[in-house]
Amino acid sequence: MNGRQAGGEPLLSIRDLRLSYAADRGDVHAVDGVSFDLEAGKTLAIVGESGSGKTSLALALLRLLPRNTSQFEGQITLNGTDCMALSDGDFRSRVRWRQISMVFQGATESLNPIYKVGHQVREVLTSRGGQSRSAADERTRELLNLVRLPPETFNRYPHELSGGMKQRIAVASALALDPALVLLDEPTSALDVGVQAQIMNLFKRLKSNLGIASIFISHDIALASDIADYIAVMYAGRLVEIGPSEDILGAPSHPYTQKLLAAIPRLRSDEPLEFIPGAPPDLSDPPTGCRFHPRCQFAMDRCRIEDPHGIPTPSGQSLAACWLLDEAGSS
Amino acid sequence: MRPGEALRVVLRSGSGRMGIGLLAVLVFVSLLVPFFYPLDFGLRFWNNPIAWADNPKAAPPAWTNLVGDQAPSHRVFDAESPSQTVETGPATTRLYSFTFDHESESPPTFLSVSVGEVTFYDRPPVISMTLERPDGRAATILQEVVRGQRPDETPPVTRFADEPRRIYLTGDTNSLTATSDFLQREFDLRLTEAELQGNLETALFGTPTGNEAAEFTPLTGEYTATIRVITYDARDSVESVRFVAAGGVFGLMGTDTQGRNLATGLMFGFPVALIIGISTSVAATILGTFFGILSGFSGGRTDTIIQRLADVMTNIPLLPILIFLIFVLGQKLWLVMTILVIFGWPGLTIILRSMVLQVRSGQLVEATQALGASRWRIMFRHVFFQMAPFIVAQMIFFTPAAILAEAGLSFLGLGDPSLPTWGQILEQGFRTGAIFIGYWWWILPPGILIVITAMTFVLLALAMEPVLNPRLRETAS
Amino acid sequence: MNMNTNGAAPMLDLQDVAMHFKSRGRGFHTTTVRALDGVSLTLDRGETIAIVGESGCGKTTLGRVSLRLLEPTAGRVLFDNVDITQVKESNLKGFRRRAQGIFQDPFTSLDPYMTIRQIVEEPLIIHGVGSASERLERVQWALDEVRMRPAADFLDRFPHLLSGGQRQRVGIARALTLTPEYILADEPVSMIDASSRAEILALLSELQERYRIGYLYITHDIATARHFAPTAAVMYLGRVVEQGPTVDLINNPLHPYTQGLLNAVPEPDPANRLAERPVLPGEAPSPANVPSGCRFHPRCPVFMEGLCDVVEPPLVQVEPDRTVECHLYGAEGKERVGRDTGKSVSGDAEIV
Amino acid sequence: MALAYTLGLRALSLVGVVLVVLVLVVVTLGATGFSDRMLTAIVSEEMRGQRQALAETIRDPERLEETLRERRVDLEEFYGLDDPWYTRLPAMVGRVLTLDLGSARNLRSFDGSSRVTDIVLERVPYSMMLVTTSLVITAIIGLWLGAKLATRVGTRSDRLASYLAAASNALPAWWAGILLILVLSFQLRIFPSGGLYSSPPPDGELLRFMDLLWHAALPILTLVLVSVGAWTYVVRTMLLNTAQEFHVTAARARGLPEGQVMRRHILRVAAPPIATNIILALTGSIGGAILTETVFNWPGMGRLYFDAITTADEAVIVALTFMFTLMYVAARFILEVLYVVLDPRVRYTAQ
Repeated sequence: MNGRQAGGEPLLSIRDLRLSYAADRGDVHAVDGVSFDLEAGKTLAIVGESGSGKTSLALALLRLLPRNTSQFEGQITLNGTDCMALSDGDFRSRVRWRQISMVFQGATESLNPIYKVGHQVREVLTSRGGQSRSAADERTRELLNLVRLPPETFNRYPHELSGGMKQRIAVASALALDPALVLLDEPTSALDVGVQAQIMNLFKRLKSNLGIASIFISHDIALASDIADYIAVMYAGRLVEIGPSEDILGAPSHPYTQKLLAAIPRLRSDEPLEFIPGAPPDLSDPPTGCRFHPRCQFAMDRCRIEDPHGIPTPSGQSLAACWLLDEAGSS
Repeated sequence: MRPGEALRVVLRSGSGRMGIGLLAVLVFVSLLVPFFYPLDFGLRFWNNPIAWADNPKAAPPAWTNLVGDQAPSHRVFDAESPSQTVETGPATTRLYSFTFDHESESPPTFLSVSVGEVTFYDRPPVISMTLERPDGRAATILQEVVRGQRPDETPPVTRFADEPRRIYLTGDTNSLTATSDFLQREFDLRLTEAELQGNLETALFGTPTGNEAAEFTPLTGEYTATIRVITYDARDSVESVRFVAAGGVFGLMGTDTQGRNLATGLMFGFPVALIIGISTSVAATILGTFFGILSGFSGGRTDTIIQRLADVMTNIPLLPILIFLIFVLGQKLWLVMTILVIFGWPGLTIILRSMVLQVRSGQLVEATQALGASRWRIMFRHVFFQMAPFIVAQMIFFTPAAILAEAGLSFLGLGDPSLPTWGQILEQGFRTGAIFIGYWWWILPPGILIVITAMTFVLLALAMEPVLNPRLRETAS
Repeated sequence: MNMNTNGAAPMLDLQDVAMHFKSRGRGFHTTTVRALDGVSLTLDRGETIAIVGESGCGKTTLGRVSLRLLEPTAGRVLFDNVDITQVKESNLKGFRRRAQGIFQDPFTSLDPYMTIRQIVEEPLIIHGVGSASERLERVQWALDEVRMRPAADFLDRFPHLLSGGQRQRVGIARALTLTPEYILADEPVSMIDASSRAEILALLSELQERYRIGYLYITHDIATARHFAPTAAVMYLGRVVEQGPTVDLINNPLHPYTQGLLNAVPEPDPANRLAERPVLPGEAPSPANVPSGCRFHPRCPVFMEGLCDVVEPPLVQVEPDRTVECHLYGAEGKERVGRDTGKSVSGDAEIV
Repeated sequence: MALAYTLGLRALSLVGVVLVVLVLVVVTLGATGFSDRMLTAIVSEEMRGQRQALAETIRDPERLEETLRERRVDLEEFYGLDDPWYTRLPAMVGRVLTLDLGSARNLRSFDGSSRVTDIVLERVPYSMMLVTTSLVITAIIGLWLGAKLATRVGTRSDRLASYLAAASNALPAWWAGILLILVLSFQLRIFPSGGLYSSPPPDGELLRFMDLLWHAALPILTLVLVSVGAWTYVVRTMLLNTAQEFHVTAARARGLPEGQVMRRHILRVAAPPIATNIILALTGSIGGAILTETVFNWPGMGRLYFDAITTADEAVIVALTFMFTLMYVAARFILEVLYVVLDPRVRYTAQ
């Protein structure tokens, strides 16, 4: 493992990250002023509904920006390196996959259909790791073993593997260069619940054995609880609440988080399900003030005008962007 | 995407605007043609040499006079009634005078006189022609008696009723003799008919440089050609008279070696090309769409049969088969179009089938089926509309292919003689060796028109691309 | 024939339905995909049964068969005592009016070239119901029922302008226009954001109460089944392996597969991250390659050699409203378990 | 196994194509009475030979005529001329297959033979030379240019190239050839306007070869001009589609150098669909070759077609139609093999 910090300075620090895309209707602000820190070896889950900007955030961390990106600014510090100061070439050779790697949502789509999967993992090692082909072969087999795939998988084509196996290959590839941080973008959403549990177990094992930090992106807060030390809830391009899992799941402060949790059908509880009326806002023309206010049952006048930012929650462990906390704190 | 939206996307691109502009021009010209052309234009005019006899042969367009040497303009004089009538005893002389300025250094390329239907009772009329030159000299180069009454005929006798009597002075021996006499009388220049042969106009429209050789200085100025018809009965009649001093240039687009006005032929080519292209592609697209949707939707044996058939059809090289079939079955445009349709549908069918399979596995079909909709309704109300933009694009894309195929076939000499096309005009030029002689006006315009027409549709197809692939639209913006 | 509590025949009665697809494989081999392999099920008016299973278990095929979008290779599908598998499509109009479907993908199940009005009106047109103005009224009524209010605002819009939840409600309105008695709800909320799922399910329940609609609710998510369907059937590789009241099924799963499935479902609990989940090994084989005996035996943690891989498990009626298809509860299996462990296995034994 | 099966299926389908074309040709010939004419021509020709041979042995003119008449009836029976055309179908298919179509009416081979087989077969290499050379050149330019453009979608050069592609697509080969002759041959006098060699041809192997290349330059340039636009466009579009696939983003995410992403993850993946499109474009290039040879008086099969049409030589036309189909089907099969080799998904799973 490279770059493990003995505490104090976080592995990853993001400040006021902004990412917009140009579209016909005007700029879409997919990520709008996101800030957080992540310690080494820990997992942060970013939870949000579709279109909340969570995948954009992950792609921004790898600097995989679409062609129509119109704004990309803020601070990203990884292991003390100011990533935003790096040129594209430097970022590619020094940070991408070497320090931050990623497992994508669709395992099928993320593999090249015409090469054997072993060769695709090996390619990373030879091309990026500078290893000889035989050393890379050896290492690839180790990686396959690590993700619990039989050695003969090396010579299989993607279309010959099941979804779960392909996702394991994607994990092997992500681990190839010993990164400090792995981004897991909905890595199980295309899989059945049984296989999903297997892959989640694999992540847990890798996390405890290798001590890799990860950012787990999901629309499913229950699934996120399977691995997350910290949870960040994202809504309309912003983080509305971030804190330790215990806090977020046990004592959510933001009305959106509360509603989201109440909307999850529980397996062992008959609590009636709640829902949030209305739909998320259009990110090219978001509402003023708090972005959640049009759907919030507690919305006050202030929410429509002023933009809330990380306000400590009662536990003191979390931050939530909600004026209710401010009222409670000041009163 | 709905049609209006699609049109906006097409119009947003330069190629789309250009394509639609060109298409508008093509359609406009094509719509004009039926007003000016008879339906049997091909057989009655275009491929009938008589219709073009009085045009200069292989003459470049008139506008070439704007640059380079001045070639004489083409002059045609028609008269139905004489400009003057002189009575001398029982005889009546009808004078038809045509005056024109000849400013060119070159003489007219040929001279001809035509006389329309002549009716006489007593003696046959006499036709003569005199050319009065700017220097005051006059040459009578034609003197001819209309053939007289045969024993089996009773007056009134009619001559030249079917077609006018045309005297091609340039190649007429009597005219050569008359000109030879004229030169001897006026300039004391002795030239035999053989020496004059091919120089008739040079002599008539020039002044000899000496009195030995057939060399002449051009004589510019006002010429008058007077045609006299002498009749001997008051009831005799002459329908019309024509005099032609053929030019060295002709019309907007020049002429070919048969004297055909290329502008006329090219103009006629517009609707023909559009009809070939559009009707072929529409028919092939309808067939292809029908079979494609049917095949993809039905599955089973229907699908297998259609796919095998389509597979074999697409594997047959089109042009050789087209050549063979047209050669054997006859040079008919409808046949060419039919064959193009027969070989044109399978490509679309194969692509559509795979698209239908995709749509069929989607939930729209399932949902509609559950509503109780019939197979036909699902296929042609839902599935078809999903693919409509693609089908339209394919139709546009197929249009130039049909036009080019017909042109290629015509170029090989298998065009339909009853309908002149651009390809045929080009082929005749090529066969005559126009490229080697330098008759560029015969070769270039039909080719340019074919390319522009084909290009119009290719541009439109190109502009359709963002409609079909929305991802391209995003990156382009 | 199954009888329900009133003694009358159930509305929908699937009897030993099988669906085998022949597919041309490599060369001259043909393979048989056994998507459904003998499934029986009944559903009454006003009742909801959830079919729970992973992809490839045959639940979607079952749904299609129940709407006769597929003709089963064997078995009978009785709708009000009429075997709809024996009726020609052209004579099916009556059934098609009374049975409707709501589908998973609200993005592809609506025709993008039609307005909301045209979409919701289509079933009326197909079945020749009412005049144009009556149909419009009906469309407005249906949109109002699914809480797309005011309906006039939506009539002339195209589906791509709506959110996922709204589109699904259009789908429900389309199914509702003919006031059907039976609706197949095939994963109606799986592609909808978590915050709106409950809304759609609540809407469906409300409509059920009002119009006594019977739902066959097909889902991979057993947790939503608990909140929407009182009864559930768990499917594995083309068979129903366990059936019963959903809450009982969850609290006391009998079949090893049901247990494995439930173990895999995460609940939002920060303690989850501290331990690995007990999971079933491997993945379900393809229905083209169904294992012998009990089809679950290669993955089963309590696999009994010589029995499970040889003999098809019996259908055991554990409780009046619970059935399970597993050797553990059959006479032979019980005897064997008893022999091996010296204990007898009761119906609600905990199996690890 | 699956590979052999897939290819076997394709081969079978292509054999089917040849058969369908053969039957189509023969039925058309029979139904329109062309085959009668052709066979009668063959009979008459044999009779001429026999008359000369018999005239030496049989002196009596009447007996000679009598014998000849008998022979003629025998021959007509042999060729099936006394039966309706459809009974001769199989025999006729066989004749076309073996190019045993008798003699050409006016056309002759280079060394004077009038046998259709001789005339047609000696032209094959010249046609092949044009088609293959231009195909290779077009492929190289198309791939290079298409790849270049795919990386700069929406730029001015991309748009310009799109227009050029459109122009090239709308350009008939023969007219392009005519333009080239007008400009490069007649105006600038850089290249000859047609033919195979200068007359007289230069001495020496090398010089002769150079002379051939010099003559081939314009026809090849024509064929390249008319197809390179479509190629470039297809390559560009296919690459673009592939570049939008997610695994390419995934490859970039792994930090692979851009060149490697282009080569291994875009070009290589797009190769099968590009091959498919090229297969579809083949029929066009055959047509183009026929017309180009005609324009440049290049003594290949295409020019022969033109001459055969001009002299209404049906036997030669039938032979050529068959030969072109055969050539096309063979080329197509080669590409199918290439496709299967390029795409492991086809290689290892049955369709």
